[in-house]
Amino acid sequence: MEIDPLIFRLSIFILSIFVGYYVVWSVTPSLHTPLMSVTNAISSVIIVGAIIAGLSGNVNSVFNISSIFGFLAIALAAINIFGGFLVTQRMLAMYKKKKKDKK
Amino acid sequence: MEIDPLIFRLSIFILSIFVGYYVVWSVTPSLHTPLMSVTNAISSVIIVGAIIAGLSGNVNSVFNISSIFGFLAIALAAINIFGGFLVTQRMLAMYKKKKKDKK
Amino acid sequence: MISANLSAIFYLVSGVLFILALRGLSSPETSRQGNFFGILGMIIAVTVTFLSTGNFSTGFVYVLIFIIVGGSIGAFIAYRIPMTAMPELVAGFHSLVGLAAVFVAISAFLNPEAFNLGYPGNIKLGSLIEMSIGAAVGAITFSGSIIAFLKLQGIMSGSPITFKGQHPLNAVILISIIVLIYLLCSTQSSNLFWILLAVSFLIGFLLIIPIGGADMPVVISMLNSYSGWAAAGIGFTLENTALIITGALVGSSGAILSYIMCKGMNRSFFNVILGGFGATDEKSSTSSKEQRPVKSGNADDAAFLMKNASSVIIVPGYGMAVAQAQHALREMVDTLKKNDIKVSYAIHPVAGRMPGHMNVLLAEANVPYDEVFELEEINNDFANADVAFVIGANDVTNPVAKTDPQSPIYGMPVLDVEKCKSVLFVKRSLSPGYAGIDNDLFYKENTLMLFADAKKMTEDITKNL
Amino acid sequence: MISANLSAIFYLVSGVLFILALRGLSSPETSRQGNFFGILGMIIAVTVTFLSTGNFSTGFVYVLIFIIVGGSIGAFIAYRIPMTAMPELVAGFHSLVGLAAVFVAISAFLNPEAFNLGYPGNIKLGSLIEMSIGAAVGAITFSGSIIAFLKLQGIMSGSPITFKGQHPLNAVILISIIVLIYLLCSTQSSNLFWILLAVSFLIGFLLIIPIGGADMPVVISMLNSYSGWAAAGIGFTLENTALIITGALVGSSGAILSYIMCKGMNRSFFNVILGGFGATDEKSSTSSKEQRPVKSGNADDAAFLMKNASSVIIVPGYGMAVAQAQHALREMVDTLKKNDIKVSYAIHPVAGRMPGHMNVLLAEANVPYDEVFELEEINNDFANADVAFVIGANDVTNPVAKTDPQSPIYGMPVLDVEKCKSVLFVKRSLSPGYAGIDNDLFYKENTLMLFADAKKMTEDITKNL
Ligand SMILES: NC(=O)c1ccc[n+]([C@@H]2O[C@H](COP(=O)([O-])OP(=O)(O)OC[C@H]3O[C@@H](n4cnc5c(N)ncnc54)[C@H](OP(=O)(O)O)[C@@H]3O)[C@@H](O)[C@H]2O)c1
Ligand SMILES: NC(=O)c1ccc[n+]([C@@H]2O[C@H](COP(=O)([O-])OP(=O)(O)OC[C@H]3O[C@@H](n4cnc5c(N)ncnc54)[C@H](OP(=O)(O)O)[C@@H]3O)[C@@H](O)[C@H]2O)c1
Repeated sequence: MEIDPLIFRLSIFILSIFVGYYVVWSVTPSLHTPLMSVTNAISSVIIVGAIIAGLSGNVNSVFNISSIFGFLAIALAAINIFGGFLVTQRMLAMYKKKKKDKK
Repeated sequence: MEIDPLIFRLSIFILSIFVGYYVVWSVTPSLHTPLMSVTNAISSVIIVGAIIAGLSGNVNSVFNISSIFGFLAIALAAINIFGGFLVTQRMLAMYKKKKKDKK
Repeated sequence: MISANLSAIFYLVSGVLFILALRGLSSPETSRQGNFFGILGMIIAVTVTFLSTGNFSTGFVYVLIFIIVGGSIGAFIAYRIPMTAMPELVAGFHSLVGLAAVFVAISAFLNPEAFNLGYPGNIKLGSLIEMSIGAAVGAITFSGSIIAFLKLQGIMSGSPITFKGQHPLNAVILISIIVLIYLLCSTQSSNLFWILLAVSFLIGFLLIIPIGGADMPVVISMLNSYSGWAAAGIGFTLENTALIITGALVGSSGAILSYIMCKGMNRSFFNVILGGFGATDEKSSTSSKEQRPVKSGNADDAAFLMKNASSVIIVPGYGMAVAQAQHALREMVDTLKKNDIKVSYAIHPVAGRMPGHMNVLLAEANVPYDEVFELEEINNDFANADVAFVIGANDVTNPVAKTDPQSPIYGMPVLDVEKCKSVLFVKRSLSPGYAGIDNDLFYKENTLMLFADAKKMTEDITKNL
Repeated sequence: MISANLSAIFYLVSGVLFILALRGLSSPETSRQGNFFGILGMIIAVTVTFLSTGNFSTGFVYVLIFIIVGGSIGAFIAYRIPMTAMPELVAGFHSLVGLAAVFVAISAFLNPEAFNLGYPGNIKLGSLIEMSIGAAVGAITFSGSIIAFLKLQGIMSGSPITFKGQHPLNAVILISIIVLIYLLCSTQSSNLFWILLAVSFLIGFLLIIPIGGADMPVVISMLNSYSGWAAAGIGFTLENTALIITGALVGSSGAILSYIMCKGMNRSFFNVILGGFGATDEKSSTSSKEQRPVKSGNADDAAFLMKNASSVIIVPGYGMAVAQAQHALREMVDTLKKNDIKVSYAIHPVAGRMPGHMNVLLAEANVPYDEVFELEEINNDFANADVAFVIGANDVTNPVAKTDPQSPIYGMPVLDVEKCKSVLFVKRSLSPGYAGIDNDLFYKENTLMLFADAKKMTEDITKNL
C-alpha cells in the first residue's frame, strides 16, 4: 500500500503551479522588473544540485569530470544568486513613498 | 534515504493552505453565500473515510460496532454532499446578467 | 481493485477539481462550471474509494443504500429550503460534517486495521494523534453548529447566555482536552477516547452559548473553518490527498470569511468569539431617545417622491430577508424602470445575516447581478442620486459609524445614504437593528420613515406608482 | 550529516520562503521584506545541502571557493549595472541559469551514483527522462537567452533574421529532440546525450533569431518560464522539494508576464514567437507620410506652456530610458511642483522595453511611487489635465490603436494623451517607435514637437522655468 513518492512530488508540483499563478498575479505591475530579477535569483536554487555534483568526487581526486561540471554550475548559480538578490535589493531600495514635508 | 510520506503530506497541506487563501480571496463577495454552501459540500469528501469504515465488516457480519459508525457517517456525509451541491446549484442558477432587450 | 498509486493520483485529481470549484466562484459566469467541477471531484473520490477497497460484497450494497438515503434527504432539503433560510441551512450542514468526522474517527479507533493504522490498543502514534485531534475538532464543530442552528432558527433565544466564571471554565476545559489527548496517546485507553469526545461536545456547546444570535454568521464561518481542519486531520490519518487538500481549502475559506465579516462590522474576532455582545445594550439605547420627532409617510408619499426622481438607489438589509420582500421589491423596480428611472442596488458587505445574503435573495428575485453593486463601487453615487430606498436595513446606513468614536460600530464602513436628496426608510418601528444602536438618520430633515412590513409597503408603493 | 527527513522539511521551508518572497512584491512596502525571505530561503537550502551530504573534505572548500568567486562576480555586476540595462541583465542571468541546469544534468548523467539515480549506463528510467528533459530545456534557455542578450545589447542586430523553410526546419529539430530523448532513455547511450545537448543548443539559437529585438522582453520572459520548468525537471530528478516548488513558481511567473506583455501590445503569443515582426514595416511607413506639417518648438515654448498649466501629466517611454533622462525629468518636475503645478506620471503597461521598466527608472530618480499611476488609474485624468509631457514615448500614445482596425496595434490599450489641452512630444525626430507605425498625434493642432535628446531637452526646459 506504499504510495510512490513521485506522486507526492507531482502533487507538490501541481499545487505550486496554482500558488505561482496566484502569487504572481498579485504582484503589482510597478514591481514587474524586480519580479523578473528575483525569480532569476530563486531559480538558481538549482545550486543545490550543483553542490551535490561538486562534492561527488572522492578524497583522492576532488576533481573528476563529473565534479568539474558541478563546480562550474556552482559558480554560475552563485553569480545568479548574488547578482539576482542584490540587484533586486538595489531596485527595491529605490521605491519610496512621498515624504510628508507638509504637516 | 527514504523520506517519510508524512513530510510530503505536510507539504501538500501547506501548499493547499496557500492555494485556499488565494482562491477564496478571489471569490467575488456577491457569491459568498454559495461559497459557504459549496465548501460545505466539498468538506464532506470525508465520506471517503466513512466508506472505508463502512466496508470494514467481514462477510459474515456486515454490521459490527465499527462499521455501523461508518454507515452513519456515510449517510450524514451524503446529506451534505447532495444538499450542499444542489443548493449551490440552485443559487447559482439564479445569478443572471441583464437581458439585452434594447439593441 | 486499483493500486495505491493510481488511487493516489485520482485523489489528487479530485483535490484539484475542488480547487477549480472554488476558483469558479470568482465570477457568476464561471460559477456554474465550478460547481460542476466540484461534483465531478466528489464522484471521482467516491468511485476511487470503492475501487481501491475492492469490496463489492453485501457491505457495498449497504454503503449504496446509506448514500441513497442520505442523498435523498439532502436533495429534498436543498430543493425545499427557502433562500432566506440559508444561514440556518449552512449551520445545520456544518453540524453534520462535524458529526461525520467524529463517526469516522470512532470507527478508525475501534477498527484501526481497516485503515492500516495498527491494532486496537496499539494504534500508530502519529495516527492516534491525528485521529484524536480530528475527533475533538469534529465534536466541537458538531455541538457548536447545533447551537448556532438553534439560535438562528429562533428555537433557542438569540440572546447571549452568560454566567460568572464562564471564560475560566472554558479555558480549563480546553486545557483538559489537550491533556486528555496526551494521555490517550500514551495509554491508548478507549475510555479516555470516549471522555475526550464527551468533553469536546461539551466545550462546543459552552463556547457558543455566550455569543449573541446575530453574531452567529461569524461563528458559522469559524466552525466552517474548524470543520476544514478536522477534515484535514482525518486526511492525514487516512493518508488521503483529496481530504488534505480539501481540508486546507475549507479551513482557509472559513477563516477568510470570518475575517471579512469582522472587518465589515469593525469588530475584532476575539470580541465576537468571547461573546456577550448585542442583547443588553439594545434595551438601554432604544428607550431614551424615542422622543425626537420623525417625519413619517405612507406608500403614496413614497411613490410620489420616486416618480419624480431620476435615479434611485435601493439599500436592502436584513429586514428585506425577514419580510421576504425581494420579489415585491423587484416588481417595484420594474415599474420604476418603465418610467425611465435609473435604479441600482447597493449591498453592504455585512447587510443581512451572512456574507452575500442579499445578493442571493436579489438573484432569487431575478435581479440581474450587474445592477447590484458593492459598497466601494457605489458609495460615491449616493451624492448624485435622488432617492435612497432603504428597505429593512439599518446599521449599515448608520452615519454614527463615521462620526462618533464612542459608538460600538465606529469605524465600520457604511453606505452614505444621507448624501441622497431624500432617504426613504422602510421598517416597522424606530427600533434599532442588530447592533442595538439608534440611527440618527431617522430624525433627519430629508428622511421619510415608512413604518410597515417591508413586503406590504413595497407592494403598496408599486400600486401607487 | 542530517537525516533525509529533516532536510526534506528544510527544503519545504525554503520553498515556502520563496513563495513569500514573491508574495512580498504585491506592494512596495512589503517587497524588501519579501526579498529578505528569498535570501533566507536560499541560505537554508544551501546550508541544508551541505549538512545532508556531510562532506566537509577538500571538495567542500572548493565549493565555497566557487560560490565566493561566482558570488563576487554577481555582486559586482549587481552594483555596477545601470538601471537602464535591466533587460540585458535579466537575459544574461537567464542564460546562466540555463547553463547551470545543463551542467547539473551532465554531472548527474556522468555520475548518477552521487545522486542516488543508479549507475552509469543504468540510470533509473524516470530519472533519465526527467534529467534529459531538464537538460534540453536548460540548453534551449541558455542559447536563446544568449541571443536575446546580444540583440538587446546591440551587439547583434535587432532585426529579425529569417530564411526560407525556417519554421519547418525548427519543427523537424524539435521532433528530433523528442526522438533523441526516447532513444536515449531506451539505450542509455552517452553519445546520444551529447547529441541531444548540441541539438538543444542549436534550436534555442534558431528559435530566437527570427524574433525582432524589440520583442525580446516577451522572449526573455518566456525563457524565464522555461528555466523554471527546467529547474522543476531537475528537482524531480534530485527529489528536491525546494527545486520543484521554485521551478513551478518561476515557470508560472514567466508565463504570466509574457501573457501580460502580449496583451499590453494586443498581439498573440504565437505571433511574437513565430517572429519576423517590426523590421520591414518600419521603413515603408516612415518614408511616405513625412510631408505633413508639424508644429515644433523649443525649450522656451515648452517651459511657457507648463508654467501656465495647473496640472501636468508626464508620459515616459523607451526614449527616456535610452537618454537616461529620468534624473533630469525629476528635477524638472520638482521645479514645476515649486510653482504649485500638480504633476503625475502615467505608465503604460508596455512602456519601455520590459514590464515595470519605467517604474524602476523613476524610482531610481527618487520619484515617489504614489505619484506614478497605471494606465487604468490615470487614463480618465487626461481630459482634465492641461499639459501631457510625452518623453521618449510613442506607440503607447498612438490613437490609431483606437481608430484604425487595419493598424497592427489596433485594440492595444493606449494612453489618451490627445485629450489634454496641449501635448508636448520630446523625441529626436518624426521616426516611429518600436511598432514602426506613424503617430497621428504629431500632426495635431494642440501638439508641440520638441525635437531633441530627451535628457538635453528636459534640462533646457528646467533652465527656462
Ligand atoms: N451579513 C453578515 O454577514 C453579518 C454577519 C454578522 C452580523 N451582521 C450584522 O447584521 C447587521 C446587518 O445590518 P442590516 O442593516 O442589514 O440590518 P439591521 O441593522 O439588523 O437592521 C434590520 C432592520 O430591519 C427591520 N426589519 C425587520 N423585519 C422587518 C420587516 N418584516 N419589514 C421591514 N423591516 C423589518 C428592523 O427594524 P424594525 O424592527 O423597526 O422593523 C431592523 O432595524 C449589521 O449590524 C451587521 O454587523 C451581519
Ligand atoms: N515594456 C515592455 O514590456 C515591452 C515589451 C515588448 C515590446 N514593447 C514595445 O515597446 C514599445 C514601447 O512604447 P514606448 O512608447 O515606450 O516606446 P516607442 O514607441 O518604442 O517609442 C520610443 C520613442 O523614443 C524616442 N527616442 C529614442 N531615443 C531617444 C532619445 N535619446 N531622446 C528622446 N527620444 C528618444 C524614439 O523616437 P526618435 O527616434 O524620434 O527619438 C521613439 O519614437 C511598445 O510598442 C511596446 O509594444 C514593450
